[in-house]
Amino acid sequence: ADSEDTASAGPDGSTSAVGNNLVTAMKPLDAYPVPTEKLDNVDSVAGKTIFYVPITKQAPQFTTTEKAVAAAAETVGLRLQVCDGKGTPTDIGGCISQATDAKAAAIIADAIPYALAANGLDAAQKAGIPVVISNQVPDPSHPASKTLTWVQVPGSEQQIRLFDWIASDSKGKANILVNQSSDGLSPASYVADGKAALTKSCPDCKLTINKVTSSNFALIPSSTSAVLLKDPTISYADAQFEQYLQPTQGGVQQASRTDIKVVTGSASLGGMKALKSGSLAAVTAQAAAFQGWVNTDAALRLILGKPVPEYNIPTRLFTKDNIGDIKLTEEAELSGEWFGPATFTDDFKKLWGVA
Amino acid sequence: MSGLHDQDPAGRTDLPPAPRLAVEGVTMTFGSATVLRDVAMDVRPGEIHALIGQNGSGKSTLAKILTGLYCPDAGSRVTVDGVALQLPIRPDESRAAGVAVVHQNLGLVPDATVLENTRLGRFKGSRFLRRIDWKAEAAATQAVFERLGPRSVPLDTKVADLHEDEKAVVAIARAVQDLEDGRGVIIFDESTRALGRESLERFYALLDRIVATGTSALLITHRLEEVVEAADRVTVLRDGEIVVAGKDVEGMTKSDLAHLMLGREVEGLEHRTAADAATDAAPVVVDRLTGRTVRELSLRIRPGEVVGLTGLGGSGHDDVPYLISGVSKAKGGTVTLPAGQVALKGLSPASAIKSGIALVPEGRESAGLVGGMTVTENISFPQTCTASASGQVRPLRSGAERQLAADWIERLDVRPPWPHAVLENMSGGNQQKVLLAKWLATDPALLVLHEPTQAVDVGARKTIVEAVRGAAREGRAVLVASSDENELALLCDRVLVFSDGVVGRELTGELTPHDIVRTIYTDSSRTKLRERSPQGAS
Amino acid sequence: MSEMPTAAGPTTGVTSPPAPASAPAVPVKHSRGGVWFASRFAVIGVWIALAVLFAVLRPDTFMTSGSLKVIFGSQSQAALVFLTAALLCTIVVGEFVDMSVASNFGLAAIMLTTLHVNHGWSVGAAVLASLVLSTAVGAVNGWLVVKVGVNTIVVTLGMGTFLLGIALWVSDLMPVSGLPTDFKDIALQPVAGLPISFFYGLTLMLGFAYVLHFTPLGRNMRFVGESREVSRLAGVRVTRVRIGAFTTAGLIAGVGGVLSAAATGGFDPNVSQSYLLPIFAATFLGTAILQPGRFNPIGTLIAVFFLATGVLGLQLLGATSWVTSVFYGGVLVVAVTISTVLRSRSR
Amino acid sequence: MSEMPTAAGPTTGVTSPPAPASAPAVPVKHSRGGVWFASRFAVIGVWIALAVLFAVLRPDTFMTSGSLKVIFGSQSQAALVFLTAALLCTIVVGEFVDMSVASNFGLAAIMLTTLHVNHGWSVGAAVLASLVLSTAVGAVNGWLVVKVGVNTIVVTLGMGTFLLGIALWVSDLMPVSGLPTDFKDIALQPVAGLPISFFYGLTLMLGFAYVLHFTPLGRNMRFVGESREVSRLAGVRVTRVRIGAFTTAGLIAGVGGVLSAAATGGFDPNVSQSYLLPIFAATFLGTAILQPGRFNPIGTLIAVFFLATGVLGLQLLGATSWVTSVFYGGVLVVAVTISTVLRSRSR
Ligand SMILES: Nc1ncnc2c1ncn2[C@@H]1O[C@H](COP(=O)(O)OP(=O)(O)OP(=O)(O)O)[C@@H](O)[C@H]1O
Ligand SMILES: Nc1ncnc2c1ncn2[C@@H]1O[C@H](COP(=O)(O)OP(=O)(O)OP(=O)(O)O)[C@@H](O)[C@H]1O
Ligand SMILES: [Mg+2]
Ligand SMILES: [Mg+2]
Repeated sequence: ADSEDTASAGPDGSTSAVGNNLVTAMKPLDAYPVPTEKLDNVDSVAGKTIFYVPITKQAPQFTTTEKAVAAAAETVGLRLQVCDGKGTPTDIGGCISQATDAKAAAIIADAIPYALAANGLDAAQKAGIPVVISNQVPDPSHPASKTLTWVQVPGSEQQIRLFDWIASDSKGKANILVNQSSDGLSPASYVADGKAALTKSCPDCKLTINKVTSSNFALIPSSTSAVLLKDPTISYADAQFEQYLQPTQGGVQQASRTDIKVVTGSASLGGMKALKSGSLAAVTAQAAAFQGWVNTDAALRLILGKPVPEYNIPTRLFTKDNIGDIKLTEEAELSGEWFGPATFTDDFKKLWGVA
Repeated sequence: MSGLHDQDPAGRTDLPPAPRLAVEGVTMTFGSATVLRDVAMDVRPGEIHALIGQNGSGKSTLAKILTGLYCPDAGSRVTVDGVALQLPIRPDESRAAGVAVVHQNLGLVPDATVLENTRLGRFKGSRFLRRIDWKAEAAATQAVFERLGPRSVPLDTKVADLHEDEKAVVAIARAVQDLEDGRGVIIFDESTRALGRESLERFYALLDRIVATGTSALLITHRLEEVVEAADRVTVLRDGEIVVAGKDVEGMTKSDLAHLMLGREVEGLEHRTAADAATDAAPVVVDRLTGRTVRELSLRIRPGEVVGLTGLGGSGHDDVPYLISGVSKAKGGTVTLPAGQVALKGLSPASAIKSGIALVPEGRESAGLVGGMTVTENISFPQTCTASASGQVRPLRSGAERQLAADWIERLDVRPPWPHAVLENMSGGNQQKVLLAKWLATDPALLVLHEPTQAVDVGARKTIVEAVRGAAREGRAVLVASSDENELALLCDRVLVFSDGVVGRELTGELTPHDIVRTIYTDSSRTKLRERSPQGAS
Repeated sequence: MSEMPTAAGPTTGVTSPPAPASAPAVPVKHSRGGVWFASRFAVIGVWIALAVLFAVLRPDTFMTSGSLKVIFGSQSQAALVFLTAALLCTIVVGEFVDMSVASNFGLAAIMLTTLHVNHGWSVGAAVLASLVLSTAVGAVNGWLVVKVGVNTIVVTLGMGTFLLGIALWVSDLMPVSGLPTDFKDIALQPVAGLPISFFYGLTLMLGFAYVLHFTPLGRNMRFVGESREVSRLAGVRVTRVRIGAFTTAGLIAGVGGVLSAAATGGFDPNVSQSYLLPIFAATFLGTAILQPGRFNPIGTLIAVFFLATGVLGLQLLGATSWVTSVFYGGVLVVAVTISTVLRSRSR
Repeated sequence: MSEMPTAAGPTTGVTSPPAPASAPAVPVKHSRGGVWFASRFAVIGVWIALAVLFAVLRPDTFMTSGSLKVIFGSQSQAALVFLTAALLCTIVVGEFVDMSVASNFGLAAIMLTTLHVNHGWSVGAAVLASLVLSTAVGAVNGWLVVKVGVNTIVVTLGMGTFLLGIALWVSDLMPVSGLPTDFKDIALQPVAGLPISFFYGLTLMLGFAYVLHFTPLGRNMRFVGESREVSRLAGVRVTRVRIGAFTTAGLIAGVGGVLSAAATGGFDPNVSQSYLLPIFAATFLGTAILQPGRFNPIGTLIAVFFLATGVLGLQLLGATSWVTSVFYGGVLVVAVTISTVLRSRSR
């Protein structure tokens, strides 16, 4: 991609509002937003077991979170039990009931739509086991309660950041293709929020949505290029999640549209490297490691019957301008230093009085 | 042979009015080809009725119609014991009506037990649990075998482990178990093709016992001597049309039958011209060939000589072809050919072929030819497949191939004479010719054949015999392993008779089927297959 | 040329033993030496060994009633049992593996849920409809394969993909849920500490085994699997048996789908394909158990729980997902290879 | 009992034709009637009709060089061509479908990328290593199936799952990328407006067809596929041919993997499995083209592009993913069914 002239549009004041957003979006945090309410007699949970159930272990993001949860759990003497949802309702249901049977202290369900394991999750809560659902938009029919909390993730924010960048990068006249995941409801709502913001920040920008699903990877390239054929003016392609990145690129490539800039959200190390190598124009990432600690914190608060605060998982926009500032190693990814000072682990420990 | 004489002719004195089986106006069309044209025949109670005809004349088709495997064209009528079966005949209906078939290759599952094979399709489940009562099944089976005579077959052995004629017994037992004595008709479609003389005699002893009760038999076979010796009446099919229906066999000779089948004289079949080969050429020498049963077999075959190997089943004569051609592993021994000496231990088929040994195996479907390929591809295969590593990817010379195939089609009078015909659409007899052509085309120094004329009609048999003898005349050494004494008598200059693994006797000079059989069963002699009863012939 | 994947290698040489799929149901003659024994029970031995190993490594977690529940009571095992049973239906009559069972399973689950949730059918009606549907699918498969003579893979693979599409359509690509919670009891009602669906599966497989080994129907099925021609000549209604097998396969898949929809309260149309590999793995691993070289229900059942044990143990040991794949693949190849070698020895 | 999936169903109805794997390679006696013609070229006709239809419905988008590029030049088609070729290798020698090709393909792609990106190997060395690896995998498959006599599905399915695990392990579950951009030219270098990988695929399939029909090797392969015993007696080294087929399949899959890694600059280990169904679909659809009832390279090649055309067209019409699944499944069943019926007529 030849984007010398269209570097981050912060400096030239044309789209200043957006520009400022971008500048902040690309900056690392001064400090991670660790909750402030202290948490007492955490040591009472020592020896208990919490379950971490990612929808599938075959996505790197969850591996990072898992490691973080493991580290967090260890600090308070919780035993961690990981169960792979394998993406199928029966396996997820199995994991949940496994946790229920094992009288788990809490269940952290990552990226699992409540609908996918409704019975299991209901049963778990009825058994008094608190459930933390992260990486999902709260399901109105299952509001937060004493036994259920939703850890909001900045899915919408990431989408908005990406669109902001595209808006400024295209000087306000982008035509964007979004390969929107149709696995669950949350992805759609993220894109919807992004779109709402885009229409404000960039009235002339155009948005095309192409629904893709992980069950049909093989079809993503051709559906992508089909859209590109239909609308040759498309200049940006956004693979909503990193797992759709390569099929999306394949689609762009086979439509032989070298001019299109590809971006992706929820990027992990792989996406970062791709950005560095120039095959991506911009990515957003969310602090998966921090999220692990937040999930644990939420779990602890539910276990101890304390109110759960509003968490805020940081996200950061990376382009070729700031990708150089970070270390592209697994350690760096795990420590969370991509997003700001990686001191939140100690903050949490203090918070829990185990430091 | 017991069972031949202990029958009472009185059993068949009263003839029921209705024929056991009556077929009228049966026409069968496959797509465009009409295979049976207005066929009408009848089988009387208690008779053995032979149905003969050339390969592809429609015998099997008729049998398949009677058992409901094929549905004949409209207007066909089939009645059993006076009761008309409505078409299409359903297999179970025809069975209920009393039509039983013993299939070409006996239709047994080798790896299932005798009991399972016999009772297949007739298992009874208990009332509620639908559980098979094995005791009852075994009892029922035992009863059938008792009806069939003294020889007992162990019910829980695998059919694979049975002797050839025991297998036949099982197949027959399955067929007859539904027929109560004195009713029904059993159809044998080339069921006897694989039986050696001894087994054949047992078979007819058994069959005689069955028809003695009044049950009838429709016998499809290519062994005319079976017809002459055992059948009461004969019906001849030619190209799907009846030539003669229900003619008394009494007094007919094989050549009469052959004439009826082919519509022309087949002369010279019986009489053999002695080998007139150049004896100065070096002979093919087999030295101390040893296999599983065969022990230390040594023999020399002059070029132009046809040597026969025979013996009782399991005597080892039918292992020799496969041992010599490296198909099954020999323990030791050598063959000396013009090309040089070949060690048989660890000999691979490839190197055997290279050194001039060609094997025409038994069982063209399994080991001989590939049904899905064309005649050309099959005939030229031994040449095409042994290309050098580099030659493997050089283009085939299709012109030459077609020439070769057309050549042999013409020489062996293969019908239909299309080089591009797909093999499985040809009749067994013609397939057999193609198989022979395939190996003659390799111009071997030693030609080894196993049951070369099994289940082919007299016409095809004549062609094949002449081709083999012609090959010998061209200076090849020929080895024929066979359990068919007629075949041996037609082909061979001398016959080696095996008894458990070694050559017991050697027959030379004018060979007659009679001598051969007598030497095979030194004790027994070649008895007539069956005493024809006066009524059956009337 | 039968399409049935004989569980043992192809029989080449003239002298080589007949395809083992036809090993006699009645005890065979060759002496039951240690090898004979091993070829039947090796995998079960490994299973126990594995369990012991995990118990030693993770006494506090693995040695709990909880993990027993996970291995035997989990919904994914229940689903696998039904799916493998459906697969066996057609395999034993000599058809090639029915690749549509997974999608058929998924379709039934989706149908049930959408009919009830989005179209307001009563649960009973919805259940009935989805069962009828998946049975019909099986019948269509059978009709195409048996009557029309289309290749089995083509029919079932095509049908599978087709049904996946339909499932995605009716559910609008989204996971659906919202079945009444009390309905889940038909699957989750605990009996002797395990959800009832475990006992459904157990009964299904035992019944299947009984039919195969002790009833005329089963005997006929085996023979049809061995040789259609022979069976037909012997008067078995081959066509009926085969179409029946396909139809039953559809029904069983449907029941499985209904049960897991009930258990989870909904279903995700996107995922049914992901069951294919585990089903195959379990079914073929089953050929290394109890009746080596033969597809047999009990062996398959054991295989399902064997694999579940391994996966759970590995998860308790904290293995990542790739280890599970390696385990699945490795076990399948190694176990069947060993049993093949042993069997050829014991002949 | 051959494990080969004969492309048409077992000959069931009594009057039904002989097993179609044995359909005449060369036109036979029966006059080449319209039916005969139809059974060979129907699908091609439908393909053209489909193209025309889309062209009429979407003149502005479908009638563009762009869509031609998508249909013929896309990397996923290139991948499919290589994968189907690998599949055909073993099918033509009478083995059951090799279920490990997809994972083997993925493994090669991942290996290449990780060796270069994470372990700093030179691209050349990495390519070589991954090709050697996937060829070795093929050889192991062959050894297990042919020498040890383990069932083909078990070996290849197990191996496939195993390799998937390995690929996930080496890539740490992550999509890997970062191959030098100029390296992508070996796959994307445009030739006559299409990426060179299209011509690789074309050459591969044409070469395959040539070998199969015009060389002794191909003749041997087909005979071995039809009957191992006949081939053995004719002096063919059957084991060698069969193991060779497996090994070649591995190599071809590896090359395909390397090319698609080169094209995308990396690979995602999770997607390789998603190729399985499309491969099967194309390969079996190929049996309805040119040589009805027979697996044939050209037919398969056409099938790949046929499916691509349909999918693209539907997507241009704005169909969502469920439509494409329905199309895939529907076309497969309908096309093969029709050609089966026509074939049995034409005898
Ligand atoms: N499945 C079939 N499709 C088309 N034609 C067939 C079929 N089976 C047999 N025929 C035709 O029927 C004719 C008679 O076949 P049939 O098997 O009855 O011969 P036959 O009398 O049994 O020969 P043989 O003595 O060798 O057994 C053949 O010429 C063949 O053309
Ligand atoms: N599928 C088929 N299509 C066309 N003709 C066929 C077909 N099958 C058999 N035939 C014809 O049937 C005749 C032979 O019939 P069949 O197959 O019964 O062999 P056969 O006569 O039984 O040989 P044998 O008696 O040696 O076993 C041949 O003329 C052949 O052309
Ligand atoms: Mg016949
Ligand atoms: Mg015949």
